[in-house]
Amino acid sequence: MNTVDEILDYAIEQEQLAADFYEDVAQRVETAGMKKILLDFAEEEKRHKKILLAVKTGEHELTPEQEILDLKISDYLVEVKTSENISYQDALIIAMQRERAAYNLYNDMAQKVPDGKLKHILLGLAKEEAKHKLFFEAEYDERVLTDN
Amino acid sequence: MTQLTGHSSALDFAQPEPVDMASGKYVKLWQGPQHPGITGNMSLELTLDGDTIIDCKTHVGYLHRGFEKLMERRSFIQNFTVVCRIAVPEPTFNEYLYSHAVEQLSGIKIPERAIWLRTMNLELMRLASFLMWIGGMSGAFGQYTVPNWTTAYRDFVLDLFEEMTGARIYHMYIVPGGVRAGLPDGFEKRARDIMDGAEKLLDQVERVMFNNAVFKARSKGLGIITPDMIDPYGIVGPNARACGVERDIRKDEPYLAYDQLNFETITGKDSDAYERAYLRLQETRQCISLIRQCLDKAPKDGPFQADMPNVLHWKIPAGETYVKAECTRGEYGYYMVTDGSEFVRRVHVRGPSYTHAIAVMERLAVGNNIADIAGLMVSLHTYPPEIER
Amino acid sequence: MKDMLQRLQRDFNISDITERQLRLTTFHVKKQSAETLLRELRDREGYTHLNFMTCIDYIEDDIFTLVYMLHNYDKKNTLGIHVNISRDDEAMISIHTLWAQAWTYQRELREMYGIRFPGSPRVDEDFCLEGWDQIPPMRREFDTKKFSEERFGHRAGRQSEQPRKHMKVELYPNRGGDEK
Amino acid sequence: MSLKDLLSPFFVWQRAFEKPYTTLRPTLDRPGAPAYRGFHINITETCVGCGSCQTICQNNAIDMVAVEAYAGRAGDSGLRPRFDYGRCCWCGLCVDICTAASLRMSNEYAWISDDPDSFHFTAGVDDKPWQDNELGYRRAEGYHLNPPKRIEMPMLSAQESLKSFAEVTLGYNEEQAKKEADRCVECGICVATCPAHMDVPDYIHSIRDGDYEKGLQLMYRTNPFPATCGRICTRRCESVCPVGILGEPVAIRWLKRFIVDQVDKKDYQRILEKPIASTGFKVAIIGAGPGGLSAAYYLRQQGHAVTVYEAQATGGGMLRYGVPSYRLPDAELDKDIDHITSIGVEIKYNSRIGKDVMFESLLENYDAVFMSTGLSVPSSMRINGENHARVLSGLQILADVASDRDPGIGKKVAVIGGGNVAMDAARVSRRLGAEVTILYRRRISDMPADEEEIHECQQEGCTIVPQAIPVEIIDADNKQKVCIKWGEAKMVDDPKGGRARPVLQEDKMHTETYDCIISAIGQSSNLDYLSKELQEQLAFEWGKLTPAEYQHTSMKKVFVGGDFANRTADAISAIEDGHHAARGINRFLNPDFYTALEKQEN
Repeated sequence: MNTVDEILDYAIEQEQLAADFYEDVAQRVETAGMKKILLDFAEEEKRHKKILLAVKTGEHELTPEQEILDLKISDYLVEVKTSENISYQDALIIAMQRERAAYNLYNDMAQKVPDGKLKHILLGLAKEEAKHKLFFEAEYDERVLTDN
Repeated sequence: MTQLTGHSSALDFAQPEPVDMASGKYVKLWQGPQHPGITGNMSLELTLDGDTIIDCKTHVGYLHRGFEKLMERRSFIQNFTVVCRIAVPEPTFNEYLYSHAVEQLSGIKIPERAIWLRTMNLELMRLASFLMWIGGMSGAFGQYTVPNWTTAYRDFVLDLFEEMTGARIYHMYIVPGGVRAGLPDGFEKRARDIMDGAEKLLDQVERVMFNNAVFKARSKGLGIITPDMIDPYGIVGPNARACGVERDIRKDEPYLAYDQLNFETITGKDSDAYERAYLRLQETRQCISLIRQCLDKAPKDGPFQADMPNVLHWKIPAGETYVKAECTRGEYGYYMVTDGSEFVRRVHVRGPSYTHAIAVMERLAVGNNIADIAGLMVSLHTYPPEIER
Repeated sequence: MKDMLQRLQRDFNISDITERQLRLTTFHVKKQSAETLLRELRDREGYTHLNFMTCIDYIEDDIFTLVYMLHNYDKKNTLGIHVNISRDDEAMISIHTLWAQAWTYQRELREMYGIRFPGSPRVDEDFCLEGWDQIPPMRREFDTKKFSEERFGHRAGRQSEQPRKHMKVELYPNRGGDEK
Repeated sequence: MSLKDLLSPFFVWQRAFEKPYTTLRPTLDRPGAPAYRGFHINITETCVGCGSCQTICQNNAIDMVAVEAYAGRAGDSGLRPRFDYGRCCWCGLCVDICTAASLRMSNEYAWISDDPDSFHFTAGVDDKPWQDNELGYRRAEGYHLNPPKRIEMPMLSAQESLKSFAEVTLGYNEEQAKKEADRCVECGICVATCPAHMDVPDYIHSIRDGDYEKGLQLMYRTNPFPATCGRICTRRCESVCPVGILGEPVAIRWLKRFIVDQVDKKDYQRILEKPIASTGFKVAIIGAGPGGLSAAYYLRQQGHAVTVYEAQATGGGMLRYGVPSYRLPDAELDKDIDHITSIGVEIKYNSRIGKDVMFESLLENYDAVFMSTGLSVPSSMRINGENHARVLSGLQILADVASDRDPGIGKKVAVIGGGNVAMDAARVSRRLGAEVTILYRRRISDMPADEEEIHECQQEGCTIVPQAIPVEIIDADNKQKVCIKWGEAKMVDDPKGGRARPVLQEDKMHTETYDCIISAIGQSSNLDYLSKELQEQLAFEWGKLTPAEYQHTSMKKVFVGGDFANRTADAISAIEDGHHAARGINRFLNPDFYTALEKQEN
């Protein structure tokens, strides 16, 4: 993965894989409510994918300079395994941790490449993932950590 | 006071014999009910022999609004907006007495600042009322310059009321529990300026009205009230003081801050129309002094209202009281009976004109010239609305 | 003061002596003794000033309470003399011979409460209410609201909602306390 | 007659050339005084439509009329005053009594129109030129026609209250209650906000009248737990009380309690309404908490046979096991429950559905089923080491204490959470002699717990450490102890306008050792008694469900309510759910009524 396009293609594929993952889990969960939530998550990933496609065609700019708030909620939570009877809290933890992993990946990669267009894109992607993580963490903060 | 044993005879105040109208010797003339002078709507049924009055009957009822009845079905707070209408030129006395009666029966003690603001309000009212009365008295004797001066100057006092209370006539400032607000900024300066002007005006009035040969000639000896009439007729205020009876509730049974004010009861010698008028002129001057003292002594800050219950369902324990104050015309009183409910059981408003305008007027009118009847009536300072309520 | 009241109690059988306020005492006296008592107070005790005379309608007890307020200028003391008269036999002895203004009060009470004062001058003449054809209006049973509703119309276009009822209709029509 | 007297009148000419007093209108304008009582202004955004202006108006010049822009809000009736200037006397009492200080008067006093109807207007809604006047009559500072301060509730001192589990609040005496009841303006805005729509102004009125039996009857119209709610209700009514806009709201909860305190339990039967004749229908209720028992009470009143299944040994649910007795003594809860059973509600204790009795059999044997099993499973923090033996749940500690078991907390504890359960766990721990630290991830002002509880908690010596985020539980040297690692948080505003979010500062970490850590960060439902299929069929979503009107579910016979079926998760909402379900079940069981209604609707 050395070119900008390669990186973007990889990222787009990752978003698609994430969407596939949620749809797959959604097929297996037992309650209709949970299924709907997971499908919503899948939709969210497809939206991410669309943004990246737009970046590739030049219709959208990545913004690596943008400051994204890190609530650091997922950093300290116990990892959750996917199963048929996961709760909403579980689903959110999975989502947060996936976004966090993606963020870390792009960030690490960016550290290893020299300054330039490629680094710019990688950092931009990392910020994009940070935004996604914030989305889920904010949801977690709002819905799960009610008494806390 | 000496005992008035000489007047326990019924004959002295027996009704006159009916006049033989059929004889054709006499004429009936109605004065009023348009304002005869500036005394409010009231009419005098006069029987004349030539131009001499041989019989006078007072008719009232043109201003009856049934306030006492209205109060029986309004809450204690609502009534305070009603009572001021009982006496148009002097609404404040009604506000004060109503509030005072309610406070007595409900055991509310008003704060010091409210006491002073009330006192000042009442004295301003007295000043405004006297200014208007002077105009009326002068006008009743055919002099139309002084009324222009005094009634116009009264408007400057009403300006003060407007600033202090938010309204010119029906101030609704004295409310059960205290007053509705403190003094606005700069009020004291403006009030003092207006007092200075009023003092000057009264000197001018004295010069052109009281040192006036015509006024003197017509008012001296008109409608003399003798000391022995005072108690049987229940004559109060300047009408009584003008014949030397030293009675002033402000001094005798001081209320509000009157015990902390420096003033003397003013008395006259023979209570004729001139003497009564002159006494009122002096009392107007006294008023200015009292207002100045209030401005000096009234606390500038602190609460102006006592702790109140929720007035929307204010119940007052059963009780009975009679409160009175010295208004321009003498003893003004509120008799109030409560029965523990949200409504007052009975209010009786005692206005000095009740006797001045009926029993006294009917007696004094007899023997006078028709031309002097308006002057006589104004000299008794009557307000029909306080008769009828 | 105390002596006087004791004496009055003995001579006139006055009752319900109550010190209402500072300088205001009230008591009840029987209808028959009232006139003599008032004369006594005026001539012997210095209560020379009749502040006013009025009436309270205790319709629930079927009585009118007449109130004579007398003042003693020397002692600066006021007495409220209450006289109960039956609403069925609403007549009272006139005191027009005691005070020159008394007949005016009696004329007013005749008109406003329908109380008779035999012998009082001009007592049946209209006072305030020329042409009045209803019951005496100060009686408790006279309903001013009803009277005005019958006599006068309401302004068109006036209607009002109660906050509580309005909110129930708007926000929770099926809930809350069931209407019975 | 002296010469002087003849000459002095001519002095009048001296004034002939003086400036006249009069003002030339309309050339010169003469504004009213700054505090003049002129035409009315209403700041309609702050007005809550309580109607006090209408009540106080002695001229009947004010009507309350619906204004569309303000329709249907909590704490706002949607009505606004409309003035009839044919009647107004400009006394300004409406301004004086206005609970929101929204009503004022301008200093404008001239208004000329040839249309008499234009003098009938809604201030602030109908456009008038004086609406924005800065000057005019306002209620003066320090002038009140209704006491702004409430009567303080007598309470045990903090030292005294720590000594036992005795009730902390002592209750109003008659004089205090009457004084407090006097402050109510009887607008009834609270009735809309109360989840159970209790007749608040009416029962407060009964206190003023001294008729407590009537007060009790009024309360039972909408709430069979008055003794309980009079102590621990979340009292949303008070948050919308208009008296609270400028002063303190009427102490509705304490007044409710006062009424119950005045009536002896043995008189309940005589005072309160009895059930109507039996209908022959049978209803099963799962859970004897406030939701279940409320449904049971109102169903029984309608003549149905009611059986309540309860897993625990006593009734009350969270009221008994989640609310400590210093806030709600058992005897008071029993006063409520005993009346419910006294009218013929049968409660089967120690009967767990799914174990002792099957849900399916209820469906078969009863005409309708009401489920209200609440939120009984403590939420977990999901941080490392959470399963440590010395990490206890707040709910468990409260339940232990309620059942006279020693929860074994030790001498130094940390409580995690900011809700009422956290506060109660902390206060119970204090009473058990422990030193208590509360760790909460946000600010104290963000705590979902009742403000009073937070205050009392602090009074009783609990230390609240706000903005503290637990990140890990670590073993201590001693098995009887446990360590917690937590980090300080800084609060970051939500750009979208939501509540501020705590952000962990990883450079500010702390580790502290405690005898135990009490986790109280929320609860979720336990639906083990329902098969997955039934859960699916009832449309549960992560342990909660949103019922249709009348608390009906997608299953014909099944109605639900209580914490797992509403958002607010408090006792009063559960009580209303039960009452509303009872209405629904009653309709459902009376098909005639049902079809008649449907016909009407179609």
